[in-house]
Amino acid sequence: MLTQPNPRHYSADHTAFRATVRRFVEREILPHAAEWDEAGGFPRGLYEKAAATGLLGVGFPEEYGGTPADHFYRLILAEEMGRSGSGGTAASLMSHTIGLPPLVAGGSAELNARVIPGVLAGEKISALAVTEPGAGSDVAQLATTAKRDGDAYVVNGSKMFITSGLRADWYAVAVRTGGPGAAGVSLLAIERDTPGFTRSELKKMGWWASDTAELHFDDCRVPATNLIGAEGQAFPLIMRNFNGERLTLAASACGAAQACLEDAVAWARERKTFGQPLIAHQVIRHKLVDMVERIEATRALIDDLASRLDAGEQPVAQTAMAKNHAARTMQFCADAAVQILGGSGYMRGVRVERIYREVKVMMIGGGAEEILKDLAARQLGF
Amino acid sequence: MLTQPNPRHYSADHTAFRATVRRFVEREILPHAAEWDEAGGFPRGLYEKAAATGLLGVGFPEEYGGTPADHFYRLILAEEMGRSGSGGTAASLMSHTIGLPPLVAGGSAELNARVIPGVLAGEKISALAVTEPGAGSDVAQLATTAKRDGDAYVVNGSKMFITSGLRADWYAVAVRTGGPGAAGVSLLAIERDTPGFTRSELKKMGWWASDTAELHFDDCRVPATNLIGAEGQAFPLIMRNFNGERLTLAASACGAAQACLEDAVAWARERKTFGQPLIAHQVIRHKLVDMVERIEATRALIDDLASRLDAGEQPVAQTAMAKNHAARTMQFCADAAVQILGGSGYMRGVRVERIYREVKVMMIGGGAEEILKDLAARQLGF
Amino acid sequence: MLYTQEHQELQRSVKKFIETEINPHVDEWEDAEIFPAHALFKKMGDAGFLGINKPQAYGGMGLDYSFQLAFVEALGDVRCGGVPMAIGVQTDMATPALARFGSDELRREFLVPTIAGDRVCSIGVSEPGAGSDVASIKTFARKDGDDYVITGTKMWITSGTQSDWICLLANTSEGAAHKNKTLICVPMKSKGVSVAKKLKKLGMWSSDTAQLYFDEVRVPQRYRIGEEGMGFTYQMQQFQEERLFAAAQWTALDRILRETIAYTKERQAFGQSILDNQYVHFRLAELKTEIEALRALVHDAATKLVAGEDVTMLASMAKLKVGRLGREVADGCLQFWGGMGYVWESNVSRLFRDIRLSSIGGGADEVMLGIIAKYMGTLPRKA
Amino acid sequence: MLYTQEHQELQRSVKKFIETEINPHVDEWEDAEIFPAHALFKKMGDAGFLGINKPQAYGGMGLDYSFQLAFVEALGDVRCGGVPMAIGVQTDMATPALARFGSDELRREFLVPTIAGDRVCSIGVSEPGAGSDVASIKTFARKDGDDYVITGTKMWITSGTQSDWICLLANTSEGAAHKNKTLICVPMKSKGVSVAKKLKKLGMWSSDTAQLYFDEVRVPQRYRIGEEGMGFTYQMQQFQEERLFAAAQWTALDRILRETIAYTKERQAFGQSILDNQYVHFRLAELKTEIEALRALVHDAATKLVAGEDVTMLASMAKLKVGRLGREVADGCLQFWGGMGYVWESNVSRLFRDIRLSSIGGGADEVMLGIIAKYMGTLPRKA
Repeated sequence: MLTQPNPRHYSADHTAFRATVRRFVEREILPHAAEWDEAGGFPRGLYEKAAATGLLGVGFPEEYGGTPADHFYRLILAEEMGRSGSGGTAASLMSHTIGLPPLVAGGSAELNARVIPGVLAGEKISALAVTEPGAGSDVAQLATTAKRDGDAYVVNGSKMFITSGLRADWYAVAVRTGGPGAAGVSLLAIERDTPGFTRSELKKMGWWASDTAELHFDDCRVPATNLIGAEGQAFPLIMRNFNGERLTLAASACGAAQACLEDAVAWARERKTFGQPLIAHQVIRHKLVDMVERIEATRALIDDLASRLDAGEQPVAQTAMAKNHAARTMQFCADAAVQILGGSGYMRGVRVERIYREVKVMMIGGGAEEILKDLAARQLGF
Repeated sequence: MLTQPNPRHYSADHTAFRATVRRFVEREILPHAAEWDEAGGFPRGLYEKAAATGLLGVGFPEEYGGTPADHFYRLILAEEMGRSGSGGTAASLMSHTIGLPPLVAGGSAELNARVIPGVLAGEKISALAVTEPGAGSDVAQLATTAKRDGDAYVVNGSKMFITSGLRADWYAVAVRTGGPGAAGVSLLAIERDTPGFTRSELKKMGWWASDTAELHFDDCRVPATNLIGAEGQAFPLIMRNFNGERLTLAASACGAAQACLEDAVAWARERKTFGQPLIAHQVIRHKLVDMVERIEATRALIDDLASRLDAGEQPVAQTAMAKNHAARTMQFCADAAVQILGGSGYMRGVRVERIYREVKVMMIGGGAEEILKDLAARQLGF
Repeated sequence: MLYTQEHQELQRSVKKFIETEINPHVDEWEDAEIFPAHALFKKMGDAGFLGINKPQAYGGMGLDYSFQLAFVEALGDVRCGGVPMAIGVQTDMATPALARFGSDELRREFLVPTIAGDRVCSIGVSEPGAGSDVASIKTFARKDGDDYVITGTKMWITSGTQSDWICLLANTSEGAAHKNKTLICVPMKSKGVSVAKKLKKLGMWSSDTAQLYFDEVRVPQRYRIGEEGMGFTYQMQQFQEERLFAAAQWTALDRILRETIAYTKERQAFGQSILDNQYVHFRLAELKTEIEALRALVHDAATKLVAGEDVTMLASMAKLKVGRLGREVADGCLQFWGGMGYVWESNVSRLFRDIRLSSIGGGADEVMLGIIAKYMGTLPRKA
Repeated sequence: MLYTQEHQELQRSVKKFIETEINPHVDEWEDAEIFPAHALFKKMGDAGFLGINKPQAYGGMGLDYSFQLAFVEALGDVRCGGVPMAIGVQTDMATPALARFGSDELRREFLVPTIAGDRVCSIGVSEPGAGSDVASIKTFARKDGDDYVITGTKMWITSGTQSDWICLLANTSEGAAHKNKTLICVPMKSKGVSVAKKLKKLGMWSSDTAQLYFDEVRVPQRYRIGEEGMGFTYQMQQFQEERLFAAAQWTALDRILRETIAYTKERQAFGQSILDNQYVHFRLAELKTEIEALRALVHDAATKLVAGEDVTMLASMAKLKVGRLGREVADGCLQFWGGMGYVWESNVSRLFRDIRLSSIGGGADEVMLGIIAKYMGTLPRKA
């Protein structure tokens, strides 16, 4: 239905990988997506299955069990996961894609060897913990403190909206080790069973299958060797991590938009009103074309971005705009699909209903739309 | 300010060609654009200058004086012409890009040798004449007749909204040689001084510098050797031509959008209100980012399309959607730019004022938005 | 429409009722995916809220529609969409035709207890195969002696698991789709009525929605509202109130807007309140502008309804606009709450889920557009 | 607001005037980029159209604002935006403050001939460096004996090349920007007044727009409207009528919508009328819905203005909405006319060019948003 991937970007290997991911999603996720959403979680065994299929290691170094890959593999993975229309499952299953990069970039060999291989094998779960109840996107203001005490840091504070926050084994936690502002921020790898570290569940509008939590640190002692990178040097790590996350979010939003299109087309073909199938109505056909047009433009923008990243460019503004663009496309397509499905689109258990509730997390998480516009404006010199 | 062209698509030769076109626009068009628009035309000598710079032959066969080129050269040409913000000048100057392709595809060697070289040399002007007063986009309904009489066709009827319609030397005219419907349509090359062929000027909202005309054929005798392709076979030629035109229109709309962005940024930096430059206002900065985001997505979509065309694909639906997408982007940017420039943006002589009046021709010409959605829906199997 | 002191007093008492009797329980009802309609409606009936513009002879207040609108607008204070929707079914969707065209006997039997809050009612129009396409419903009521015997399925029935009776639209003859339908009051305890399933929805959780199954359900013909064959006409007329009810929920949008202003004023980021960001207060001003336009449109329609005009086109326009604007306001406001807006319990997240129904239920946007086009004289004949 | 028979009669006579005295000449005036304001306004004055809600003592009809609104709405029949705009300057932009606060003597000298149509007036607020930012104007009127001596530049002055006097806002002292301004009636023939240039515009061609230059222009202080230092306040009040005038041009949108329906009904393509395409009649229904919402908003504001309320916020909202909706309607309709809509002489192409000014002139959208935010209490203090 949609155009095929552009051969200038996508090789046969990419295509084969896409088929692998799609098969995984269709066999292991889609049949359970509604049930897991209502249940508020998915079986932990899914991590090992994903690892066995080769999905968790994509883009990570071989020495830790990963498979180095260009950006298009990451795009494909995120897009196909997004097509599942179970953003909650995808977000928790892939939370290591935001939890591990700071370690890869800044962690000591010893620390990384302890943390990364288990995660990529699907045995351990990794999470990233930056956002705080009082600070939102404003990293420079974060208030969780880590005070050096002998060979450990003593951590106090809270983290908010943490994906995989309930079940993760390793948390990359942004803490304040120094003075105010960005220069006082460090990252610590914290294990789940650290005394004084507790978690409480958050109920969300969507992503029900994802275990999102508020984290509480009460005099937690963390070995100083768990410091990721040098003290006070975490801000650039976190910012770079955000850029990677935004690319992933953009691709998965694009995938979710495609899922909406597929379901809307299928329904419009089947459903009859006023004596003819919905798809025979001109405004429905035009709406479907509007969906395709937006998806195609978003896909082209993301492909462009990935090829630039592969070429070594650092297009921060473009990344921010691509995430905004993709989230808007997802929003448009989710709204259109629910409208085309009508009452059925409002019923739980239906993929587009789930996606509709997942739109706003895409427009808020990883940097809210307005924050990203501010960022892009600065980057573009406005 | 904007990201550089993606190196995966654009070679050093492309870049050099872009610089050539841009220089031509900046020296030969921009300084006169407002004046030509008010005067309702540009000097005929501009065709020869453009030919001498190598702009007219891009994408045409060498045997007729052209320079074969991939689709990116055509994109660059259209985009940079669009950046002039003088759509009228660009449309007439480049009217051979819709007037000649049917000849290249279907004309006899003898006919082509008579027509094409002079046009590519800038000595003669070529126009396409399909649309009629009563038929609009509905080619299958066209009513201009060409009745065979000995070694000539006798042509009667009218054509509407013909770019370069007043000054062209050669017109590729769609006529009905057979029965009703698409199968009765043929194309004839008609010379301007054919007895019975008259032209009347049309005044338009924009594109003032372009000579747009209504054509009248009153018992015009046209040699049968001027038939382009076989009798009754013109419909596919015309449709293919439309696809080429749409790509060009998309690129030039994208160029016009960039011109709006540039002028809006420059004005926002310079203009002070309420004690600070406009660009310091958050909503202005966000609006500029919105413009960039749309331009980037459109540009990526067009690049994607061109690379597919170079690979031999025939993405008709994507072409239609790209044209719609680009026209919307131009509309958004023209509106935003006039808004940012305020009263000054409403004044004639200002580039964004001109572009604002040129938006609708981009959304109507080459297939109106809704017609293209109908087309895309059919192509996508909806 | 300029509200008088009487209108304002009515709104004050409704709002006070909401604060004490509804809002403290909303979270609990939302979790339960149902609210206790009988208990709540009895209290509302006692307060006189369920028959404001219904005839005094049947327990109503006998006021004009402007007072009913004032009441409906006050419901915007309820911290969810489900409870107001069920109230609206009781007052503006299932009972206007009965009040207008029902026989005296029928009104005593069904309208009086409904206004008193002793009975909960539903409206039965939509079917699985005919959501917005009312003319094509399949439920049939055949005559047998003095009875109707009804068979069919009804879909998306608000309060369907707990209502006492349903105002049912059924075909009572073959023939032209606009002239073969009849509205009938059907007690839900009648033999053969069953709840096929309770539907789980994106939003409107506090309201129970059901699919109902009617299998040879026998009711006396005197339960018919007005004349046989006039059901389609009555229902079209009744839709005016239904659509104005939906549109009057602009007050819920306005409430969320106010809550958003309060939140963004308090919340700090990057050294200033979120509200101080120009895009935030500008965007909120844009949304407020559209809310005011919707309010003015609703009041204009209500003024004309009171003056006796047919306001089908204006009511359909207002219904269309509340659905689209509702999504925009919910989305725009939630965005400014960030993660706090995305958590399940937040009011703005609830509005986001609840309001999505407005463009689907009670005639989808596309149906409204068809009606508006028809009134504009632009609808093709065959479409 | 429900119009009475009197309102409708007024509208009928205005529309008849337009058909005989204005529309036949519009194309010619558009080409000339000016219309004969003196000749036309004299006829309008004779008909009583220039002082509908002005005091009878000065030649007006002394009716309430609802009649003025009815008049302004009837102007939507004029086949261009430029002439109504100039009329609006005469009736709703340059004279409300004079009528309200001017001395008896001043009103006899300036208001009477303006209502009679013997004099054409302009409103002088904007400046090259202060478009929407009224507080920061630089034109200064210093006192010299019994005179003011005025120096400065005014920009975007409607009828500026042919008006007889201008209602000028000038600083008359240093100090707080909201308390140092004064409105002064300045005869355009005064020594030192010159037309710096006639501006060529995207649209509104039939209306001449000028940049004016005031070089030591001497006028008696008795030409001051009301109290010195109150000019900013008077002008803000006067803006209410200006904005409602702009918003009342929804009737021009409605006219184009009707013309588009007629055209698309007649025009055939692909075997059916263009109107029969679902996207066409649906889109027109959407646009009509928004036009009705705007109409209701304008009438709501007018009702409240007549009732004595401050309608600055509602009028600003209506002004914001007419600019944005106007662009949408012009764009959407032109699209359905295709090439025929793009030709210069078409009414829809003229609306497309003319209406773009609505979001810029009389306070840009962003200024309206600032005002609305201020009334909502959401504007940051320092902004």
